[in-house]
Amino acid sequence: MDSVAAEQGRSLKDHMDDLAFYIFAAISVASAFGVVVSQNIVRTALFLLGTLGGVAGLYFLLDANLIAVIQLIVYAGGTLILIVFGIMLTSKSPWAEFKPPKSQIVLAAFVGLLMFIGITSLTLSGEVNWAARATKTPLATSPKVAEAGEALLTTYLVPFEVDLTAIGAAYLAKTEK
Amino acid sequence: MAPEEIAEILKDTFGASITDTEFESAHPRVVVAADAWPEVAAFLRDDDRLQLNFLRSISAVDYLEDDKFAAVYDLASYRPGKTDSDAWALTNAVAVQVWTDRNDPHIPSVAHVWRAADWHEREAYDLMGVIFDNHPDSVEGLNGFHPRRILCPDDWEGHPLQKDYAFPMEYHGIPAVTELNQTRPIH
Amino acid sequence: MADVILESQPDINADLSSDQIQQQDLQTEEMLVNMGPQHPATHGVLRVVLRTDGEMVLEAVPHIGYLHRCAEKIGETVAPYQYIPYTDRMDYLAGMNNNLAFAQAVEKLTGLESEITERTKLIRIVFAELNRIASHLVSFGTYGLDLGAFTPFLYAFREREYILDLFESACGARLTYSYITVGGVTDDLPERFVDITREFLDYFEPKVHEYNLLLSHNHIFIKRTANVGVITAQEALDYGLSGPVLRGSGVNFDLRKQPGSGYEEFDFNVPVGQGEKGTVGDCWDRYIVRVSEMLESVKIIRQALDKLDGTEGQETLHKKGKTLKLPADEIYYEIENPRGQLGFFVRGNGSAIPDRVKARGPSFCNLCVTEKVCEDVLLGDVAAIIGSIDVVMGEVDR
Amino acid sequence: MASITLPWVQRDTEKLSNYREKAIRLLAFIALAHIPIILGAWFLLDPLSTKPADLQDSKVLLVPPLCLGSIGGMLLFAGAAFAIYAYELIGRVLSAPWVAFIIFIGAIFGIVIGVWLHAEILMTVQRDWMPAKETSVIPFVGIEYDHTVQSIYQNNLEGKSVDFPLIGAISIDTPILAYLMFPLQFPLVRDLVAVGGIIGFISLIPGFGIWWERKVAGRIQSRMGPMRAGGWHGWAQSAADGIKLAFKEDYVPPGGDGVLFRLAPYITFIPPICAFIALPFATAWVFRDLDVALIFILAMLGIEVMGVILAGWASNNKWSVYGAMREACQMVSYEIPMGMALLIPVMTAGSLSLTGIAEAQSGGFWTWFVFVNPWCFLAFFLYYVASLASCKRAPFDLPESESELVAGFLTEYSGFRWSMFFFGEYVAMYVVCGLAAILFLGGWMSPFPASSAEWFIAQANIENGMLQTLVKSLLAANPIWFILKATFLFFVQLWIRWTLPRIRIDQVLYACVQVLLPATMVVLLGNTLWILGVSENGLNLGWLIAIDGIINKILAAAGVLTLVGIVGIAAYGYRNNKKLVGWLAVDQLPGK
Amino acid sequence: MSWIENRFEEGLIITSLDWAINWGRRYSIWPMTFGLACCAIEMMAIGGSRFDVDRFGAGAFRASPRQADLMIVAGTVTYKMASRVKRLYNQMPEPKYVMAMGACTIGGGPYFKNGYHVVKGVDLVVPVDIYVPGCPPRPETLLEGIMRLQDKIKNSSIATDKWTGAKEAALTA
Repeated sequence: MDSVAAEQGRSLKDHMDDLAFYIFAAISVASAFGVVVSQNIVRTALFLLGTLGGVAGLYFLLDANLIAVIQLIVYAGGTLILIVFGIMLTSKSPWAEFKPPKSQIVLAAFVGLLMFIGITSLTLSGEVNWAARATKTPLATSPKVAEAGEALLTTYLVPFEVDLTAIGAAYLAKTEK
Repeated sequence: MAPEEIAEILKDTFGASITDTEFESAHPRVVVAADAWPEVAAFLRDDDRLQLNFLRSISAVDYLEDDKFAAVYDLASYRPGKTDSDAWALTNAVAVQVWTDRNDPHIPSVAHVWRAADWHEREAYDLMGVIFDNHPDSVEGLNGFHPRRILCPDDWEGHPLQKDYAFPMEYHGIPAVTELNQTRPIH
Repeated sequence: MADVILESQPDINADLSSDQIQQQDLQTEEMLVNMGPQHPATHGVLRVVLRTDGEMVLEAVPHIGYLHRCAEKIGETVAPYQYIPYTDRMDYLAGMNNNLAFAQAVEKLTGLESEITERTKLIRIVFAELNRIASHLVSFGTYGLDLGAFTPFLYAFREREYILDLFESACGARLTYSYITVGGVTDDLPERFVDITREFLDYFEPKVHEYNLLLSHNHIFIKRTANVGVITAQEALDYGLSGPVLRGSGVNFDLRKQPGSGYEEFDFNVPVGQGEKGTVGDCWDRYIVRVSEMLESVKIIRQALDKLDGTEGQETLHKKGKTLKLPADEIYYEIENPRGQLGFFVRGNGSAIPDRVKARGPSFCNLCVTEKVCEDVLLGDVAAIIGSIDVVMGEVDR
Repeated sequence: MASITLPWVQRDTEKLSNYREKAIRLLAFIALAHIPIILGAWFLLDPLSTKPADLQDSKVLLVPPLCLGSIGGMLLFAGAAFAIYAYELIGRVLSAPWVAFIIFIGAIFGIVIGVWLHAEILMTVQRDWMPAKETSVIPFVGIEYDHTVQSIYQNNLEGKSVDFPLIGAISIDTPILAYLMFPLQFPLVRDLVAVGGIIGFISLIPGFGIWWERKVAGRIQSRMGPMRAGGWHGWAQSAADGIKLAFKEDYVPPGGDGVLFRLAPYITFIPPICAFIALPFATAWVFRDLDVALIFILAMLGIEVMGVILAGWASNNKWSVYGAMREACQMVSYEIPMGMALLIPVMTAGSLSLTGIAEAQSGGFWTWFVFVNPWCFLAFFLYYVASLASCKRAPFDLPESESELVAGFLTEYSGFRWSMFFFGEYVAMYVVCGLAAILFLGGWMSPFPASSAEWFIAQANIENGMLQTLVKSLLAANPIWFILKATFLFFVQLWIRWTLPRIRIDQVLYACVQVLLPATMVVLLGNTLWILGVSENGLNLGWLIAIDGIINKILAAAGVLTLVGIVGIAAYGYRNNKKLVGWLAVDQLPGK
Repeated sequence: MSWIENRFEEGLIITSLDWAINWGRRYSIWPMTFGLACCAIEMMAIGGSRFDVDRFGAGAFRASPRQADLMIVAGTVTYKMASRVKRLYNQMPEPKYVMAMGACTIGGGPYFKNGYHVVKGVDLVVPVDIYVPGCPPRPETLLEGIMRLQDKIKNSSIATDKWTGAKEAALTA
């Protein structure tokens, strides 16, 4: 990244933004790693909360408030609790531990390494001009919720309807207990 | 109906097993032999003249001098009034006494006749030592089954209300302080 | 705190065959749980072991004996007039009624009953009924506490303080009175006692309607108690229940209405459970029987107070009470205690000290029905059922 | 660990008194040590000189701490010495009647006025400060700023004065003010000051809330509640509870997961505080005026559930896992009706940002959304019930359900961790009440219409600028109105808790799924149709608009009636406060 | 010991810290509902409106021992109950106090002579701080007991040698 030219024009705010970005990115990556590695179910749930929170933080940094908040509500508030409920109520007991046999660990590590090498070589090789791609399209103001609402109901009406019907189906299919 | 008439009815249905009656006392009672007691009890409850459907209490008494235990069953019959608004009546209240030997006290249980007898018999066994046979809540003891203890802890030795009962000196490490001047332990 | 008996920790990683795992997963774990002797709703030291499957209670086994204070062994070592304080401590919410039961049993046994003056009988009835109101107030308060409503408990105790003031002016104690002894009443009434009691009754009567408004007809309370813990009349008689628990199941039986109970000349009616809010014999019925009994007791006390005015100057304590010789005979006598029929079996052997004293505690008999009623109920209802049976542990364990 | 009986130990007062002497001497010495620093600083830095050469920016780092800070330090230590010296007097003053209450109300007003002054200064800094010629840069950090101390002093302070309503004009012609106002131009400093205001207010809520709950419970149960803990009406009761809980034994159940056990209170405690970021106290008084504020607060209340589950699981007690599942299930299921009930005011106001919604209710109390149309009226009650359940309060409070077997997921918690859970609960309660106040009761809008402010100013012809803003804020929009409304709804939560019995867990879930959810959906549908019918560019049905006006009047009247009724009953009860029937008290008994 | 005790020598800072901590602990003693018998009714009476114990800050009757710091043993302790009393005492977090309320709890009371199942005094089971006599003690007596406990807490200290010295003195006396 040709950072030399941009050095003078960076105000305190930009410094803070970079710092915040690195923090949130670190949180997400670390807890994602934690989710994979930890053997204790509820710790995985907690790490999942960390990942989702980190990603929501990144959205806030990009001024995409609506998506960030929806991410927080739907993922951190909703699906995470459902996952934990699922874990708690079905497993033999909350103290259940995952102990994957050795062979699976080796295979997973190998595939993981392969993927890691592939991606890093691509980014460092320089063919892709990140600066051009990462030009932050200067939006006049952060996308207003109202515009998102209208877009949802006008241009993207069909996928929105599909969502509603899905939720409706789920509700109707609820078994009569 | 008076206890005497009840005794008459019992005598002519069961004859020998009603060993003796006691009416001059303040607590008129009929004495029934131990082994015939469950049939007499079922009869007392089901006979339509008597209908003794309420077992008020079972008191176990220790006769140390003539080496016997006695279980005194107080029974009564609750009859509903004419219309359901006026009061029920308590009629033909009678007491039944059953004697058992003191060193092998066995009385057949009547818990299947009146559900109330279940806890009273367990208490009589626990405090006095009278063993009620085939009691619904019985436990395998040293010599055969006996009702489970209800008031004292399960590992309590002896039956406290017997006249010749020696108080325990300590229980689970807690001293039974009987003399006044024993000082209190400092923790 | 309820101490949880943790089943042996299931060895999760034992290599079970696949269908075992399948089976083990489906069947939810049954927990053996202790509603510990230290019961939060201060019902005393009752321990109920519950076998629960998730929310449903499959079986509730009450364990008692944590307050067994050897009252019957002490009965064989002290003279009757010395045993009165021990009867106070059996049902410590209705001390007067306990004293009355034991005193009348001994008087009947020794024939002293004929010499009891009219004034003593009336004083005994007034105090017994006042104590019934106080005891029902406590049960009303703790029942509200069981279901999570804190305020009725405080209002009940506020009213009860007046009754305790009246008792204190008469006999000096608030809870364990030993006021009614063998042969009469320890000392006569203070001068303005009668009109202060009348003023209390006028103050108290509208309060009961206030309680009905606050708790009895509260929709959440009804939802928590109607159709919960139903006991049919036949079961009640079979289990030997008595008092408000029996009357709640529709059996209109009250010892005070039977001949020879000393209440013949008072007219009062006996409230019986009609299944107003649910089926006959549910928790709500037992509760409403107790609350309406308070109003009936107020009626009895008013009539007794009017009769009391005419009996000034009669002597209230018989001299022979202390030097009594018990005949070599036995007696079983019951009276209507706020919780049920409290009976005393007293057997004398000619000397001053009785040979055997057995107390038939109404709570002892009422409690044995919990095993049957608490099957397949929800966890929250166990507290409601035990609260509606209104148990005092001093009387259960004696 | 063998714990021993605390033997009866008598404190020897003589040793204590010489400790006190030593403390007073120590503090007095430190206070005196400040004087040379003050003299040196004032002599060397010479802050009062107005020559342009002396007004360098670098002195900003030196003047405030050395010149002013040292004077403040001296006063502080001298005050501490005096406090220890005259501690009986201070004790008696603090426990005198009404003193504590005045201090508390003073604290609230102090925070409000402080933040208001800060907002005024910021307004002036942004609006009418002329920037210096060229932007200069802070040496190391490389951040430019365009107001130098010199430019601040010369452009804004020289020769100017501010006329306060009562005190008259005060001249602000001193360079020290320039030094002090210099940092205010940076947004980071402004945020820090705002955070200080919010944290100050949040720490007041549990302290005041817990004490108030015990007093309200006492009053409802015809007893006094805390009386001794700090003199007048036990005002320091929450402080005493806090101190005791802080120094309790730090117990972590051995079997459970220690890390999660320690982490759970924070996950329950921090989200409600984060919710305050987006909760506006007045138009400009919000930390970040997110346009998705409403959903952000809902999200924060959603994360709290995770803390409950962790607490339950980590306590290594089968019962707390069981209790935690029940509570989590209740809180999650009640979020849906709560969220839907919030949509209705959003629909009527047409915007998701809370400030926008509050602005839409500025025309007097009859324009508040609770009275606007019948569907909003219903939505208010649905929302309130759902919010009770989602904060585990009142009829739905399963954790403290003593009558059930175990105290839910809080069984193993003791001491300070346990009080963290309670802080979180009270802050969440206030957030929920604040939301209800903004969405349905017009937030910081006063019951009088906004126009009444100008009318009053015209009548009383007030010229003084400051006084005019004061009147305008009182009659039109003022954070005090928001705090009053939120506190009233907080009181209603306390009121409900001490009157209603508790609902069983299956009834709780039945109420949510079968009753509250369908009701909210119906109200949602009703409201959309109603708005469609009433609004001009919609169907614009004449008859519906007429009905809407009538219903609005009826509901407003109903609102006024309830308020008057509550105040009337309270006054009636207070005037002839039905005391215990006097002559029955013990001391009037015969024989005395 | 709670995490702050037994760490520092007595001194200027510690005495002022003592004063603050003792003030906090004194005015917020949370009793645990541990009613056994008749004394439990008088304990409930002090929670009532007339003898309101909440005035002293001690009104929050906590059900679980984890959150309580005063155990009022109100009623006769029997042998069967003694193990429960000991277990509940151990479950309470450290700065905990025990108040033996009533004659039965102090020394067996009316059940001293023939009470085979009664523990003759709860101090055979748990260390007791305050003895409140009476059968049952009047609510005013119990409030007096709580005030005496407050005085005891007022004079306690978190410095180290305070206890070790006092304990030897108590043992040898």
